[in-house]
Amino acid sequence: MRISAQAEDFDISQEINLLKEARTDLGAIATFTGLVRDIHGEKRVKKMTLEHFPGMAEKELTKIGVLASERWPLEGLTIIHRYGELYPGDNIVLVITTSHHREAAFKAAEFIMDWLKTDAPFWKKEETEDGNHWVAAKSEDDNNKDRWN
Amino acid sequence: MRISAQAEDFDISQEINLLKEARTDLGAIATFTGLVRDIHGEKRVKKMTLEHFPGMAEKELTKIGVLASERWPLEGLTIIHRYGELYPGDNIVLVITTSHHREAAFKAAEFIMDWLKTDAPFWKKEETEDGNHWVAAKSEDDNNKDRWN
Amino acid sequence: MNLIYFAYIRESIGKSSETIDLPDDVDTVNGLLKHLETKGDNYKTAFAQSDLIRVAVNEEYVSLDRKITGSDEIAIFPPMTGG
Amino acid sequence: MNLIYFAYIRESIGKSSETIDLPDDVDTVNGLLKHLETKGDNYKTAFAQSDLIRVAVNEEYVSLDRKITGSDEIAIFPPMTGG
Repeated sequence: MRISAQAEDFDISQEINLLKEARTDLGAIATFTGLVRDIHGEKRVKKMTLEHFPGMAEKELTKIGVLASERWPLEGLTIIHRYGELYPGDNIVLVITTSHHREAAFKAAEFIMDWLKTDAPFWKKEETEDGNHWVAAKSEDDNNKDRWN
Repeated sequence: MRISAQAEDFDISQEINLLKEARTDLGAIATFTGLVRDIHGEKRVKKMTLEHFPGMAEKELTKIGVLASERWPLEGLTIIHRYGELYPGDNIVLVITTSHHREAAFKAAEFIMDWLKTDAPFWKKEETEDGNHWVAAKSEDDNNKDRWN
Repeated sequence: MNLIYFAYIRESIGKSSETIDLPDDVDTVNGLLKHLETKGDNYKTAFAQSDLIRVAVNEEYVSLDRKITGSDEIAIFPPMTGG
Repeated sequence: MNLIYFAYIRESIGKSSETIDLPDDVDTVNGLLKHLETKGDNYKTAFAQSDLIRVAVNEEYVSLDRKITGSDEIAIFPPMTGG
């Protein structure tokens, strides 16, 4: 399991290669990338600053990865979450799951994304045309997480 | 929509970049890669030859892409399916979906993979330690497709 | 009429395509399959498992009772195993 | 006792961390929050929306009735918006 909270960008092909190495048993690789959008609600977003809780962030990402690995037969797993100043079009988060079969890879990636939204100690502040504001948590996110119970 | 039946390998980062270009409105990119596994059932696989129906293959991949685009608000979509001689660890198929939101990207990619299994005119022949044989279609694949009805 | 075969059906028949004259009394896919079986054991073997026969007319999947004419291109193959 | 603040709670309080002496009569997270509110309006503002307060003790999420001691590290922040 590769877990990283980092300021730097990531490259998906390179991250997939780290999981594959010389393995020939993997049948399925699912990835999900979350990006900064240039619009939120009706407001144009100029910049997004991601604050995080160093130490606890890595611990929580690890916990979420372990939960996913306990539910689905994964062969490999990467979760990278960026922090710092990001701009529309920039990558925020990457999840990669590998498995022998596609169902496990897909479901685990979805599960991890739902849990990241509510459990990873990261906070988004947006700079819009109307000024700066902290992004509010959505009750929708709690619902998405709860559907896995 | 980028559709390709091809012998050549693909690079996921490069394919994502083609969908992103200079866009800053995308919030979600899901990808799925299917690979040749070194084992099928209990038999070691040495090689997999993928036969396809040229012309119809592209048409069917396009149809599946259109079906997915009608069901979910996608911003972009790539389906690449390889044919020819492949070896364990090699890529077979790539699906990329982009959307403003993650749910649409995930669901559409899953949907496309389920439909590919039953509707894309490709046939797999495996060379195993026990000789060559055509891979049988699985009734499980029909079930996976039917769950979208 | 142009016929195309794929996968084990192609291998059983021993060719990937051929052109035949469609007999006047054959006007469905099922009729065509029966007609082909009269041409030799290789066709009989290819079509032995009727639940594993899939057909496309002019690159569109069809059911076996689909009407056909001599100008159609018929592709015969087993269930797909793509993805 | 070490305290850490994040996001708008950090901004309202005006610092990202501080060390305080935990009063003898405070032994829960809730008690700590009430104690901090006596230190100034910046804390009152930070904790005004009580349903938006999340707390971690030694990097573990806890409920507001969690028991604490002076050697714990307490982080206070709003609901997470990662992903």
